[in-house]
Amino acid sequence: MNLDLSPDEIAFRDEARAWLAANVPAEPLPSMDTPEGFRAHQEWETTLADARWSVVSWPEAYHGRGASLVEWVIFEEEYYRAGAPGRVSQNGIFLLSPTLFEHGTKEQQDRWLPPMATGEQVWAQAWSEPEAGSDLAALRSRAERDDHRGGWVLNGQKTWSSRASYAHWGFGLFRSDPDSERHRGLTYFCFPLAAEGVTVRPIAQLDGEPGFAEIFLDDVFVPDVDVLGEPGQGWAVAMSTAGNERGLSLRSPGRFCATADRLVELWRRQGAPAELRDRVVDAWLGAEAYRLYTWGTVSRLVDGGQIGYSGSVNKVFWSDLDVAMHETALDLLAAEGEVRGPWVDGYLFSLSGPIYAGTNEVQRNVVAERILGLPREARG
Amino acid sequence: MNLDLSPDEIAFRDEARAWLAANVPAEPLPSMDTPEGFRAHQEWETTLADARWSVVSWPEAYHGRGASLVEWVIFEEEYYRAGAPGRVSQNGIFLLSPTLFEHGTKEQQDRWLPPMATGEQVWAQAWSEPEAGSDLAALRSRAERDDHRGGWVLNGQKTWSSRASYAHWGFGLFRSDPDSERHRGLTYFCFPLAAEGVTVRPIAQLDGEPGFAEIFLDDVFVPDVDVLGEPGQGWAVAMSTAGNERGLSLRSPGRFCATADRLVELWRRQGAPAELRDRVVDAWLGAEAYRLYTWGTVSRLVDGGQIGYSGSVNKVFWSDLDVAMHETALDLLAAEGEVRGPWVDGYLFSLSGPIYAGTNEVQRNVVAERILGLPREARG
Amino acid sequence: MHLARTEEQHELAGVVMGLLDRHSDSSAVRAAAESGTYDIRLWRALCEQVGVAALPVPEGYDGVGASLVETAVVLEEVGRNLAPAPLLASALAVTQLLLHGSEQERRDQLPGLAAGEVRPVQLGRVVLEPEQSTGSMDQTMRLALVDGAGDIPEDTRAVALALISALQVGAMQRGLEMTVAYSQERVQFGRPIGSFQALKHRLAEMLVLVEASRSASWGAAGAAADHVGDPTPEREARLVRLASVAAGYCTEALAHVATETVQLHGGIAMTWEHDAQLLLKRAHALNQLAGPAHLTRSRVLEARLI
Amino acid sequence: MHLARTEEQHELAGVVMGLLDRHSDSSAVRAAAESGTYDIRLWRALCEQVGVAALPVPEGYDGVGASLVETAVVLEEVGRNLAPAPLLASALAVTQLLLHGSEQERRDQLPGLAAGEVRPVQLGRVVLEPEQSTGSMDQTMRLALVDGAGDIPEDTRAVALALISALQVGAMQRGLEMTVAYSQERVQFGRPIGSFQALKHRLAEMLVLVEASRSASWGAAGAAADHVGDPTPEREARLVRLASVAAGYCTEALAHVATETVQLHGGIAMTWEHDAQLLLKRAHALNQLAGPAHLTRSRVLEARLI
Repeated sequence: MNLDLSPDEIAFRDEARAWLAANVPAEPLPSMDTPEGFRAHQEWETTLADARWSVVSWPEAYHGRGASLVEWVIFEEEYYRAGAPGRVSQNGIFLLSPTLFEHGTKEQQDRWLPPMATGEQVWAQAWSEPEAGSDLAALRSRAERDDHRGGWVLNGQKTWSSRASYAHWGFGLFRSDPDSERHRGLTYFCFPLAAEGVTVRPIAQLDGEPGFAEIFLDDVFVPDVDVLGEPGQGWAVAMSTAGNERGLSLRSPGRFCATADRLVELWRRQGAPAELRDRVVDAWLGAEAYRLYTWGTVSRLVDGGQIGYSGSVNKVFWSDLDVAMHETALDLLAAEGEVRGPWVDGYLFSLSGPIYAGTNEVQRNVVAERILGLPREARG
Repeated sequence: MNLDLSPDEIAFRDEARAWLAANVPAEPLPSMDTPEGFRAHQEWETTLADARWSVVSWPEAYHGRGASLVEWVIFEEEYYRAGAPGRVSQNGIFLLSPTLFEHGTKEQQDRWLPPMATGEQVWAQAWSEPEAGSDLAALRSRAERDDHRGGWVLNGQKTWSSRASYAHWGFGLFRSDPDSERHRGLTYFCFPLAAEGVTVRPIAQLDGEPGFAEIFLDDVFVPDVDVLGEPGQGWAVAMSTAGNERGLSLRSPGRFCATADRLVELWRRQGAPAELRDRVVDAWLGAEAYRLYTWGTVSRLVDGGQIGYSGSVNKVFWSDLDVAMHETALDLLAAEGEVRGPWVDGYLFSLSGPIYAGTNEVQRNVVAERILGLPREARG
Repeated sequence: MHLARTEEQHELAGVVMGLLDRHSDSSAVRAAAESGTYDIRLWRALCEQVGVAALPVPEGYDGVGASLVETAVVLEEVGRNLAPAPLLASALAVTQLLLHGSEQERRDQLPGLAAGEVRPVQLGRVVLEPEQSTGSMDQTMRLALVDGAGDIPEDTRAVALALISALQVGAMQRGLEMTVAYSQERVQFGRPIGSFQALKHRLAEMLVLVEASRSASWGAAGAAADHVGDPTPEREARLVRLASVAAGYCTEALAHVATETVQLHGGIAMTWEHDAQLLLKRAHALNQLAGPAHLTRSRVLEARLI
Repeated sequence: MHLARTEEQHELAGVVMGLLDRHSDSSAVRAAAESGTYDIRLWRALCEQVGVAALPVPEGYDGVGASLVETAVVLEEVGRNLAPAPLLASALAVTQLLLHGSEQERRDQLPGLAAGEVRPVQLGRVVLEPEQSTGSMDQTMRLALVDGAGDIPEDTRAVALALISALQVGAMQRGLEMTVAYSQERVQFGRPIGSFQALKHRLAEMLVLVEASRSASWGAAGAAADHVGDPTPEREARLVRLASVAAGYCTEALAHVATETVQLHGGIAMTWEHDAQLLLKRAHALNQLAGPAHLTRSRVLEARLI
């Protein structure tokens, strides 16, 4: 066990902290689910990129700093502690980019990574379909070969695509072999949301803002250069980085520690009611424990270990914690909690935590079967 | 809604209350899982029976008072409020007697009910088997026909039989048709635990006392007069009264209200710590809600309704509540809770609540499938 | 001792359910919520066809002379439908007059209330059916937050808790029904998700909570009816006790049921179009009205119930 | 920043596990528990073959000069085995001398402790390894309850919490392993019960708690080792913080894991013969040592951690 940061890490942390203190907007940006908020968040990404803070773990050639995993976690902690804006580019930089680094061609990397790093191009995921939510392998959207034009023609419907209403590119899996079933015969495609045949229909979310969208694809042509990895290998391509440690599977603890701190503040401001004391302390304990758990995972990775299925443990941990913290906040606010405000918005958002990026039910199956070795259930 | 008792009910309640106040032993009896405690509890049953309080809902001919369902619940509330001893005869009077009233011959009723009411004969259940716990229909103990002697020969092993070490008679299901499977071909038998071929082996429970026993049957002969209901119809016979309202499926709320009251007292004695306040109030609220729920069920039954599967709701409700109350008590006791005492004993006992008489897992399946109509699971 | 509905109360529930099915489907609820007022057409139908506002008003004041139990029966259905109907405020105004109004005030005001007049009513820091509602998370109930807590007699407050618990039980029932239906339709991994045991057990827990809450709420409604019908200190004490039990139990139960409704629906519950969000917000508003769980627990101690 | 065991620490854990497997099976644990003292043969083996008592004692006092992290590694295995070994008391006596003893006291006492001498140590109202133990629910740890809470420096107390959390994590690990194994073997309704999804999800929750507790405990052990190795106010502050996190988190987690272990085993867990009862009682004793959940939470506030 070594609880100290190295001198280099301390220097990195101090630099990040100083820059954030000087640059984080004093007022929160408008919600990134609104058109003006989306633009404001894009601009913030540009500000970050100009100082090389938007993608610290990427190579320097692509606006990064080649930061180590430990540095990345440090940066994330500082970022949330500073109260910096949410990352509008998160689907691109956390979900897509690991796949792009591993399976993309040099041409694709050069074309897509720089505008992703600067916030100029925002990427939307096109994973879920109406009948394929938890069961992603049930997807039906299809890709037909067009040898004549040298590419593929996409048809189908995708849903739960965050901020696709405003984003520029989509990425997702399509069934390229019509006779295939489940995980086989899928191909990973990237496509501009402005392409001919693409229709994006916003879905108003809990708070009424169009945070999600459905994407309808009607004979959308995608050239071969926009296929990621080998055709037919889409599932393997997507899964190879599904547990990528810098992506969602290692959700950085900074966000939850910051929420816990705000909750403690709120509790004091409300007169420190004894009856809610334990729940407030629990929130703090949970966030600290999550932080240590993350550091434990990082240490294992640094030692050459694999993240394996512990991303599922992580997911269950942080999403349940986030809901509990927001519920406590609303109870503290009592009648005020009925009025719209940051805690109410945060609460509605927290409820999506156990659902998206693999529901907690699916994650618990993964933990039970892959980590504990319990028998699989018949799943058709 | 009518929240008042009728004048007759008030008179009944007052009579019970007065008798209990005058007769409940000042000191708790020794544990009924010990030989001397068992005897003391038997004597208490005799005292109850002498004043016709041991089986208030039975006909007068069998030591009862022909009490209504409402009166029965009133009696139970008074009984626990008075801190009266546990019922050593409960398996007989709550589990077996409803079946005996419905399916027993007049001869069987006359022979078995009176000594059951007086505590002279204590009955032990012989339901579970080592490989048939939650899945009762998997039982293997068998009964072979002996036409010559006019009866059946029992062989096999039963387990989790409460207090069988001291009891006089056993009752349970045996497979009388060797070619049958699951629920079919079973017969309901009663047999003296002193019969030739019966061996009772005590199982020490959590606290080290032999509260349970295994019953081994080795060529035990049971005459036809000791078969309850038709041979081969055992499952139907047992199930017809499995949800009997005066049995375990309507566990009377008195016990839990009394525990909640003791918990509140303990909380005050420990200085009313604010951090445990909500859990203490929750216990009280839960017990009161359970009491109202029971009254709701009783009212439905009085109106001619069926208890149906709400016994399962009941079971989940009271057993979870009982564990929560005892956990809170141990937290209140802090280090003292480590020392053996009534709360520690109660805690260990409460843990068996979610397990026995149909585990809460099985009960939740019943609620989901029979009440909510969700699809059954493949169960082999 | 009889904690069950009468035949007539069953019928009343059926009539109200039918009326709400016709007049207050999801789009009507949404339209009213966006209008910034309650659903005026629906309220008129409820008053004219069922006389819901007149139910708790004695016949001598142009009312029906039923009891608050009947009001609670209707509120349970209103809660289940999530209907934007001002029955809670209406019944509380009537209660306040019956318990604490002068004969003159009753004569002046009860006939109008029986006919469906709606006026602001303050409960703690929240005003029901205010002149001007402040933006609240729930838009199917009109609420405003004010600075000072209004002064309200203990027994009126207890009646309020009893009636709110009827709305809470209705909302829970809706959450449970919605989730059971969804879990039977939704197929994932080749099976309806309602066949997965983990989900079944969570639905079973929801049912336990709904059933227990309903008994608690019925008990409180009975005690409210008894006391308002013929106030005595003994009846008031029983009302305060049973209303505290109902508020304490139903508040926790509804919070759990509403959250589970959202979680078990998955992504679809995260959308504006789906009624799960209406339920979640209604649950939140009702629980703030009853007081969050820890405040309902404070009340048990303050009222020296234990 | 490195929250992981070294290769040597992994090996140490393996050696201790092997030794416990050989010397401390269920019947040995029970025999010692009934003897009214710790398992003297086992303790001798642990001291002579692994030097567990000497681990935290500096070389200058006849010790091994390892750190408290190594002690925590051993405690996790001892916790997993439920072994009646007095390592916690032994390590706390060493800690107290290192942090607050005079040089003379160290010279006099550390060599004996390094060789395996065991003495009573008081923590709050509980005495570990007392001359005379009072009847406690758990019989695999020797405890006595005394009237006055002993006076104990803040940093020693924090080390105690860190080390107790290692025992707690070990106990949780045992509960999880026991339950997973049982659920794979036990067949009901024609299937191993571990294939029922509701059960799988409960086991998954247990794993989440065990893993999170382990990280918290390792952090606390690291902080304890740093501070005891070279005490400074900064190190003490970090130790108090991380030990409070470990105690707060592990206490709740162990209570849950132990209860689930009993519940998921069903009737068999209700018997004396099955080790589930040993685990339940050990869990209870450890949580009383760390302080019940609400007291560990008080400490977070008292220490002004938030």
